[in-house]
Amino acid sequence: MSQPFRLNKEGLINRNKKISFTFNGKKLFGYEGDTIASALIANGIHLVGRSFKYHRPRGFFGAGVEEPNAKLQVEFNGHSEPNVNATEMELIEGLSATSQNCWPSVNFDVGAINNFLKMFFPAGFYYKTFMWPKSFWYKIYEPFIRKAAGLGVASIEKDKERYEHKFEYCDLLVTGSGPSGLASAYAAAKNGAKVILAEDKPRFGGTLLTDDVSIDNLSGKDWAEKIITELKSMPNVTVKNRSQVFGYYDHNMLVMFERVSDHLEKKSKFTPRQRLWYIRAKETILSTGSIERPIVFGNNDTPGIFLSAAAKEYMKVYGVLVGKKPLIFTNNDSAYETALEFKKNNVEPIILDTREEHSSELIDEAKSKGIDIRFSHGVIVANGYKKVKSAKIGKLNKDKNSFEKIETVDCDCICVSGFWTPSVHLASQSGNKLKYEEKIDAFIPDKKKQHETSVGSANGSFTLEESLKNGFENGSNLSAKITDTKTEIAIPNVNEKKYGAHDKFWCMPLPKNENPKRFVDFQNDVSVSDIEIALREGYRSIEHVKRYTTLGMATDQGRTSNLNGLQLVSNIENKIVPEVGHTTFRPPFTPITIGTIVGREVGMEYMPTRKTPMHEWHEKNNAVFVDAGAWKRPRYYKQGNETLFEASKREAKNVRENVGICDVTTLGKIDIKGPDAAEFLNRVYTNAWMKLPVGKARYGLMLREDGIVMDDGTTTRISENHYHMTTTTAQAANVLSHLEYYLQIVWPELNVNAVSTTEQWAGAAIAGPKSRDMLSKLYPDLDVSNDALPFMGYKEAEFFGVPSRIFRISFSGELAYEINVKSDHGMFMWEKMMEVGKEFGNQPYGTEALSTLRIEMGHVAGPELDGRTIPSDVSLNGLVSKKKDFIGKNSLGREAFNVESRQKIVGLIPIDRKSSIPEGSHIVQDQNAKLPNPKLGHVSSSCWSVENNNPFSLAIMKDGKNMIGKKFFAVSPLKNKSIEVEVISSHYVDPEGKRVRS
Amino acid sequence: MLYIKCPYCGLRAQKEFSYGGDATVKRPNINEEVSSEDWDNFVYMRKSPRGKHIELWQHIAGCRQWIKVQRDTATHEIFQTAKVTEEIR
Amino acid sequence: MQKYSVFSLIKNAFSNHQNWEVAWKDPTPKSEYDVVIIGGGGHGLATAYYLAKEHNIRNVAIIEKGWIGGGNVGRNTTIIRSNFMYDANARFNEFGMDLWRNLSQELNFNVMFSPRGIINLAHSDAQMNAYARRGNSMRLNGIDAKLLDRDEVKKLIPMADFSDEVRFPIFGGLMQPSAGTARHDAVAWGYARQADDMGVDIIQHCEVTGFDVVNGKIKGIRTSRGDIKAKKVGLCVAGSTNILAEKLNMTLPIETHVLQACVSEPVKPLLDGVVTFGAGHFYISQSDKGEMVMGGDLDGYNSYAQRGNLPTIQHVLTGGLALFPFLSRLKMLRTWGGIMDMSMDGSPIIDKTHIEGLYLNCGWCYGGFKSTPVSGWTFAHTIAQDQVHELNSELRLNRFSTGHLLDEKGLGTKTWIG
Amino acid sequence: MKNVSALENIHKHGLFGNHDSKDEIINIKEIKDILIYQIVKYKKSLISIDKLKIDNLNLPQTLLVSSNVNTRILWMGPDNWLVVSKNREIEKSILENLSHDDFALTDLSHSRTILELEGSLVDEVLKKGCPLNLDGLDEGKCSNSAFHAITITIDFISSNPRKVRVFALRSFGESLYHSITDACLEFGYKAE
Repeated sequence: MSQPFRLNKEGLINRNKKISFTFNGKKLFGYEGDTIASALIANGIHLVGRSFKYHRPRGFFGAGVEEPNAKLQVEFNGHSEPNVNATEMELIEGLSATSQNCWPSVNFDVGAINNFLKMFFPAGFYYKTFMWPKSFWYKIYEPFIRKAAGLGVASIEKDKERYEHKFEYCDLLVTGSGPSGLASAYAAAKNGAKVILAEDKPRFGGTLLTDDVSIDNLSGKDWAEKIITELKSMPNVTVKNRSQVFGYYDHNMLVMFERVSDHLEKKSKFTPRQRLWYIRAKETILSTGSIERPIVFGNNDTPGIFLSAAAKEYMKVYGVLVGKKPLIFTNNDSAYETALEFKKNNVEPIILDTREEHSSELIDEAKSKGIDIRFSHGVIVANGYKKVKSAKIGKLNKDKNSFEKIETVDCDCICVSGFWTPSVHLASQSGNKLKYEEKIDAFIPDKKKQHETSVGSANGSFTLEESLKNGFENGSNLSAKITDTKTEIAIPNVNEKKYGAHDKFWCMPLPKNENPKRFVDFQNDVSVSDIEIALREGYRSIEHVKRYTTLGMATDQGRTSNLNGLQLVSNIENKIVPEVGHTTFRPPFTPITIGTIVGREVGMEYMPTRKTPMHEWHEKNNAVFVDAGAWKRPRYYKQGNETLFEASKREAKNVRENVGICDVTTLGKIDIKGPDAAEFLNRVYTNAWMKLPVGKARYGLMLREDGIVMDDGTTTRISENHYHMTTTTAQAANVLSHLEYYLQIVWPELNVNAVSTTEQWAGAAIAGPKSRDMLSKLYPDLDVSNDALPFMGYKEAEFFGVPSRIFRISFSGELAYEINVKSDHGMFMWEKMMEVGKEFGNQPYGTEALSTLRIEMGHVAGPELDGRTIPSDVSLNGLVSKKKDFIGKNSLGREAFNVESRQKIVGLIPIDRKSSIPEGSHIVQDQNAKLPNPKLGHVSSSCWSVENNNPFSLAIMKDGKNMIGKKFFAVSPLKNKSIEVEVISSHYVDPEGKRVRS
Repeated sequence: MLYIKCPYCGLRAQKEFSYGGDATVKRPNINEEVSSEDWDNFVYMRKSPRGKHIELWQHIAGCRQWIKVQRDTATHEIFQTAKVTEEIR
Repeated sequence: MQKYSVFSLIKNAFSNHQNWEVAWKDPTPKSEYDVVIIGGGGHGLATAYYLAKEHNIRNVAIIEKGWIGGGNVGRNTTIIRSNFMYDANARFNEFGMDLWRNLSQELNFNVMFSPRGIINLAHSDAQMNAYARRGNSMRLNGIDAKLLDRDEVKKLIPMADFSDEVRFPIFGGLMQPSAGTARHDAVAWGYARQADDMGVDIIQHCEVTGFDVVNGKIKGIRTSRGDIKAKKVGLCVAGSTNILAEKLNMTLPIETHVLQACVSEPVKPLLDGVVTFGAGHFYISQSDKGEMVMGGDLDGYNSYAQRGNLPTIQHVLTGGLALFPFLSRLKMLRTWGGIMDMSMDGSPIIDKTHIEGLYLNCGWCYGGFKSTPVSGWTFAHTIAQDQVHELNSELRLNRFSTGHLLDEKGLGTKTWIG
Repeated sequence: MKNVSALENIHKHGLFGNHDSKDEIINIKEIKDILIYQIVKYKKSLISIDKLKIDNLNLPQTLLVSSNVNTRILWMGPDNWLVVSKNREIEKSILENLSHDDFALTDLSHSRTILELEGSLVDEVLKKGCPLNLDGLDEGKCSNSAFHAITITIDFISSNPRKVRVFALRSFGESLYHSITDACLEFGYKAE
């Protein structure tokens, strides 16, 4: 199989290694070092896709990130990926590429009917139609539009690749390894700076790889290689290819995307696919180069039309001809280099130059080589549907608005150059305002905003000499400021061709009665006439033009279209370009895989998992876990075929009848120490703390400053100036931060230290009527009688040889204790409890049983303390001191917090004593009332009361306490349930709290 | 990602901090009479200027100290950081 | 005014689209208006439209610092819903849903309102219960809501992660089937075009530099294009509220924050409605163009920069992959940020102020777009009648001192926590 | 067995990841049975810390570590240190030298998981999840930071060979272990 467009010798590809791949099912081959694009062009394939709106045939236009058309669905490494840029993706063995957005095939695409109806689909047409009849929008129009949406197809398979991150710091980050970038990096490296040099492409050197220049008597390519080799050998330099700096964020944070292994045929199992680098640089050199912009003409989207520099790159880098009968259409000298390159490869180009006849070094050389140059000429319209076959060209009049002569010439490709646009994206992202440079008809960076310094063509310097000088100087000066070392480097001698002035010409006029589409934005099918319509309709701001026409909003983000769009608007609006302004440059510079942005925090690693020291025991004993923030807590311990309901009922019942143990390690614990600890607690909690004796615990309630309950828990006075505070699992971290806030900022006069000891202690609650019996077995030498260890009492004692703390506190409302041992002893404690507790019928219980126990006791928890309730709402106003001040006190006096009808906590039981009331139900007077049906409250927590063997719920209800004894309906329209309920006290079991004191 | 100079630990990635809001809001003194209006202003009212803003951050994955940061809310430029006990001009 | 229809489109096609009229004019400001609306965003434009249409007040100007629709109406993730728990918010937004349903026809501008539903996913029973509370409240308010179990969710979004390798499995979700999306820019343009047609002056590139307040009464405004007298002035500037409030010596219960969003490259349709992840801050829908439109957390510190930082995007997309692992291979195309006026209870403010003739519309937090029509409708009423409508009677400024808060999330005043 | 460390059942010995024919891999081990005390000087205390010694070590300045064979004292924040010691008598040494009126002393011995990493690529591993600037964080320094979403303390024990200890709250132990070893896989690691 021969490659008809492959040159014999040229290029940097490895001709010794053939790589086979398929395109639209056809087996082809290329060489190592090819991109998909270069390999296809070598095989003479140009038609690769269809445009978004009109489904026009599209080929390649560029040779890198600027490519607007050649986006393919590519399958490699066992995965299919949409919208892969064929000009960037390197060829690997077995890759299979297919065309997107076409059906049944790219050659015959039914969607192309749009192209013939395009007169009815101007910019914004969808805003004007599809409105009648109304229902058609939902049923017909929109589904149809949606079906046409999108380019490629996203696979819904889980991605098995690894994506990693890296945080890096450096003195100087250089973005782009063209001449100015290499020079900057080299000079900075010689000054001893820590340098990172990033190159987006696989090969270093940028334009040095394609331009016919020499530096210090070396070819550009050889010089680049020499410098890179030296940089690589320096320990203070990191050199990265296939790495694009795509975002310039605050405080000189730049983000780089490294393609680590997509180009590798075989890679190690744990090598990441792509890597995201967060690079904090002291200084940044933006040597991002420039992108050639096209000249707009009729049917300028036909396959076979290229940017002229891309055509040159295909020859010089890939050894590929984009055509054998090229037309070169230019307004400047740089395209002459492309023409000369064709000539060198024995292909005869015709140059159409919009400028009047004149002379320059390159023009003279082209002339001397006998190249056909036609001045004041340009392409009016390209002919050919799926591939350019010929072009109608015209000789422009003096004003360049009409033609003196029109003819048709045969060609198989058109290489177009409308001069160069500096890549100012990163500078703009940095906050740089940019300024319009008349000389080059483009924006360049203005005064630096952060630490960005643009050099070379990214800064509008288009000669090699200037770029190198620029690079060496800036690299040296910026790094010298950091390293305090300045190594003199002689700026090398340069041999390059001198360019003449370019022509400020960007769009071909149309002859009378001809109206081919002249595209400004290829991928989104935005033509000159679309922009004209937008302006005609009053969408005059450049952002309005962009949004109305979708100019520059495609996946190539308008790299080849933005400036021409601006020119058009400025022409029509009669404004100069800087007055029109530019649209915002936002990261990323090119689309970045979401996997790379996320990195390794995927699947089970989405969030860290916190486990208690007894976790393994729970796992081994059939615990079903529930997520409590990052913690895993046993929800219930499954026996046999038990359901959640059955198991939790069994566990709760056992607590009420015998004794159970529960892992309460996750509750927050904070050690509060210092001479002012009591005063501090007194301010933090709503209740009084000054008189709590040593060895006693107290329940406390904390508010936010807005008066809403923040958290609750018990705090124990361990010694004179030492308190042990507990918090809920959910609020532990917030409470610590909250305490630190007040200690450090609001009351720095208080001599208190607060530190989390949550992880120091493993905690187990022992609850149930037999818990004291069990406790006495656990502590045979300790007096655990009600007198010696009363409710809210505290003791320290050895637990089978390890130190432990015993708190007589209860969440379940039963006689209960909480034992803390140091975490490494947690498993030992738990196993000992299981062993010793056997004779008392001890069983472990999970959070579900715990909920049941607390609900039927009327203890509030998360569902009641939902960030909207104040103490009186949940019957905790008894804990609110009237005498002293505390956090949030002043908010409690507000009108709405004190109205009689405010919602308060109550208990609910179903009249039939059978129907469970779904949580989230609302209480209504009349279940059949017309909507909106006034709500009197909601059901916050429900359980099956194991004490009374019927359902019981807590509800927060308007005027709650006065409703006790009345009947209402608890309705859950979502579950189609309406249950008649009676309002009772929220303390359903043991309302006097005798058990905890027993 | 912002780069915040902790007055105790030096320049650190934003990832180590958590935000605490306007540092110029001053809580009324404890045990002191305060009018409802002043209290509500403390709890709810915010200047939220465009430009220089003095705010609190906590170096939560660091020394756990609350610090003051003077930052431009439009450009994110940080002019000064200080301990909470220090004044920012 | 030219009527838009398929016929006008065909007719114009044959004249090469040379005869389309401007959608709105570009007038020079007059010296005096009955009402000046500051802010040419969705809410301001809608307010002007309803002032003209519902209250026949047509001597109205909209003063916009930049270009109309350039603020949050052009920067949001286009979600429209009324799935609120509090009656005040629910009824307000459900009234808005009715306006949305007829908006394309009413404005003769296709705003592409597309009710493909929103699903809020739950990842624990506790979350299911919280959603049940909200959904039941919606139903009792006459708003559609469905509670989905895991299998029902799976049928709707089979590409979500239902495997065992997931940190927070999906338990179910709350769905509002009638919720959806609309084409955000079209909403601004559609209102602008009709308001302009009824006589409203849309004045772009005109910055308000001050206010003329005499004896507690508004007399006019000062702008970069001269002083303008006005009997009434409505403030409708979202993220810039605090900047203008400062010029009025007012302090408001609002902090200004940036919220970022991003889109992926367009792919063939595979996600129908809007989905929110319940174990983190992430929401997603697929646009009619095929892009995945995604958003989540605030950047988390006061900001007036219409751009944000990558860690927030990373955090949001981490939630995205936890929900939809297939997103991993899609590419993020574009990110942007909008400036949010975060109120201290997360609900908006539409009210009169202590200055006679000055009206306030702000505090929309992340949710302004969905309320565009009803916000304009009620604000127009409040301005025209000099009193709040029943629909915004609980969205008043004094609720912060009375304690009648509308804190849907229960997060209190730390707006940056999201 | 009364003591069960956080990684007792997680830490598996052996070679993992892309270690094939590489000289430079990372050695990982769990440090257990070590005493950890937090020492915080109260705000109002007037005592000078310059002359105080614990196990013959000074209380170090910002981001520094004082160390001897048994004990390492890490600066954690202003007037806040972490004493990490194999010396069973360390509490006694602390109590002899620091008064309760001036200092809050808290036993945190069981509250941390500690991983020790050794090898020339250790920094490369840390950089995968930790936003710290490691330049200049050489032997004798320490810092708090985060690794992915886990708050950590890093004790830079030695520069040559590079050896660090990473501390995290005990309950995060498994996740930290997973994250760190996962970050090592690209290079290969040996769990001792």
